[in-house]
Amino acid sequence: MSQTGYIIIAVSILLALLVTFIVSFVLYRRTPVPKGCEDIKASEEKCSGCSHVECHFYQDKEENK
Amino acid sequence: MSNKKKYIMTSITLGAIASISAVLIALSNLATKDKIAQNEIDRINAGITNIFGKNAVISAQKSINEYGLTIDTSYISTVYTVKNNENTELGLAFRTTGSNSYGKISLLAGFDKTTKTFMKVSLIINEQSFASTLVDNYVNPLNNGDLNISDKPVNVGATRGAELVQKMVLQAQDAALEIWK
Amino acid sequence: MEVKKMKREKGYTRKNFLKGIVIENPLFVSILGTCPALATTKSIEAAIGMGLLFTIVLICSNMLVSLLRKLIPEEIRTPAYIVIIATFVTIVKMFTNAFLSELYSTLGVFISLIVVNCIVLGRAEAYASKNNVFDSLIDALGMGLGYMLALITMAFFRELLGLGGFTFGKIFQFIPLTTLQIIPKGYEIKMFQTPAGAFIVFGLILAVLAFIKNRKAELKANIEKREKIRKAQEAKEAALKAAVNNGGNK
Amino acid sequence: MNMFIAFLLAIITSMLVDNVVLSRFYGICPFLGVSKKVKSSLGMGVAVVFVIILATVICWPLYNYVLVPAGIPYLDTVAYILVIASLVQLVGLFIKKYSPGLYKTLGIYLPLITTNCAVLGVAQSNTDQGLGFVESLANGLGTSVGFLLIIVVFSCIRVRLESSNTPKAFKGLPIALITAAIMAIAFMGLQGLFVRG
Repeated sequence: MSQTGYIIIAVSILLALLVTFIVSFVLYRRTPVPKGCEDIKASEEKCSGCSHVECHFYQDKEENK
Repeated sequence: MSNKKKYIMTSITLGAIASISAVLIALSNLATKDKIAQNEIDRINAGITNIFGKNAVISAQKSINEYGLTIDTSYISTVYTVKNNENTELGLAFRTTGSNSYGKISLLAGFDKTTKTFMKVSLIINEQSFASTLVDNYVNPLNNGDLNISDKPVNVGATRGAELVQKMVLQAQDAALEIWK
Repeated sequence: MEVKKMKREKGYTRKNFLKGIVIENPLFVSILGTCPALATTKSIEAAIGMGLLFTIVLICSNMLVSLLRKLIPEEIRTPAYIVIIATFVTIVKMFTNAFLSELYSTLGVFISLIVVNCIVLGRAEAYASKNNVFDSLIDALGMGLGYMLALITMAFFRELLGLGGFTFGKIFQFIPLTTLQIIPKGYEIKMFQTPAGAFIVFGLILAVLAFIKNRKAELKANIEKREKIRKAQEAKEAALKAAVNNGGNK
Repeated sequence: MNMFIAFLLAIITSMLVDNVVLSRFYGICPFLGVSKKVKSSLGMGVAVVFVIILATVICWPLYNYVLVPAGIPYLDTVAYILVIASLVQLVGLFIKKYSPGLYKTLGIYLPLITTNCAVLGVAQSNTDQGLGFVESLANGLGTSVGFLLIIVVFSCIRVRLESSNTPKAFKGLPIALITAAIMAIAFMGLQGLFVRG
């Protein structure tokens, strides 16, 4: 297999990975939350994506306030 | 925008982002590829001159499995044959890499051809958490002869790292002796 | 989009820059990016190196994200940002490996971990996707500098107590090797160079900041209380005076 | 037979001796933010174990059989973050569709795993150190179980911490960090257990 053959395979695998990531990301956002779990809404602003340290930490404080 | 048009727009933007990043990475790779390779060569040459002296030069470079040795050579990756400028062979240098829970070590162990003994070790990568103590208390004394390679390193301040270095150098020593047999 | 319409009051850029350093310091206030903070602060040089690489990635990703903010559809923001950040991290990794190979081997895996660093993704989503390129650049500079200063404070204590002094020139080889030994060689506490020391230094710094915050809150509360008492006294005196006048002219 | 022993040795080493959180500092973000409810931190830990193992199994061949022969090993970080992110979304999709009960305990933590330093850290250091497939699998398994162990232990301690009267300035995160330091010292005692490799 020539070097360019390998490069084409590698690039196509990476693109396939990118597409699966985006499709699964969109699908995950679109599937409705299962019936019984609407209430466990983590405070979206704090727990969205990345700022999760406060998400757990302050979430407990809010509960027992 | 109709649904279909939205999908086309999204895929175009994502395609643009992917291609921008591919171009940026390819460009920076071109800019840095040979510098990285050069760094690697400089490191090896520095190690060789450190062990065999100023006018030592690498004459041959083989991977360890080309020798087909019987002993375990899990740490060793490449073997360098070293000559001086009058083209007489000085000895062999073994590139060994290993890691323990404190981090990775990669070194060059040099062996003299005439006396068939261990000469010096030169660390190339030393990511041990107590890296400087390992060099001060074990590698330097080993190189200037205060410590013998076979006796067990004890209370050296970085004993784990010292044991790993010793294991790698002893394995290289066995390989050297078998090659010169 | 309401940020744009708001008239840019004077000094918005200065405030935008300074918020990253003090008010919203990414490490000590919003407690983000803790993994590299604990791991790469063994020496001040490593902290400066990590801070610089981090700032470069943050600036580039913030600018590209705010450049494309109108094109990237709302639904797939995060994947696009992750790809952009990963690209810049790879580029920075290559250049560090080529030109600062000592820094590359010291930081090791933590250069690649900038991809999952919460500050970069957080700033991209929270700020860069809503503001123009210049503001995003200033915000990135502020955040990056704030993070680097935080790393340097951590590294200052860890290296001073752990190794007894500061060495420069080991990572940035163009500086001549200088060692500033403060605590004599045998008396340093090696524990501060180990992970446990990192936790302790980080915890103590957060405790000091919390103490200062509580103290400030208490002072403000005292001042308000005294205000209230003074007002109440004045009201009483006024009422007394009024009563005396009524008594006088009956 | 000694393959199995080496495998077990590697697992126990990366689980106890060289614990991912306390000595290599991957995964500090969720570790500091772990909530007091042991059940939810257990759920978080299990999800991370599952994702780390899957990530190690996919990332190692991806690096050695796809990126290296193609001569583009520098794309490893981009490839790994794509693998990990899509894994997290696919696992999330699967749980959302088929097991609402699991989603109840695990639901909000799943998107956080993408930004968990441990997952990318393990995958990246496996290939940086050039470990073999079995070794990196053992490393991944040991590291993730170590992470789970530390998360659960720490959430139990957090329960006691809340009820103890810590000084006002230390309440919350600072006292948690000091406790983590003591745990790190305790785990440092295990260094003498045995040495990997």
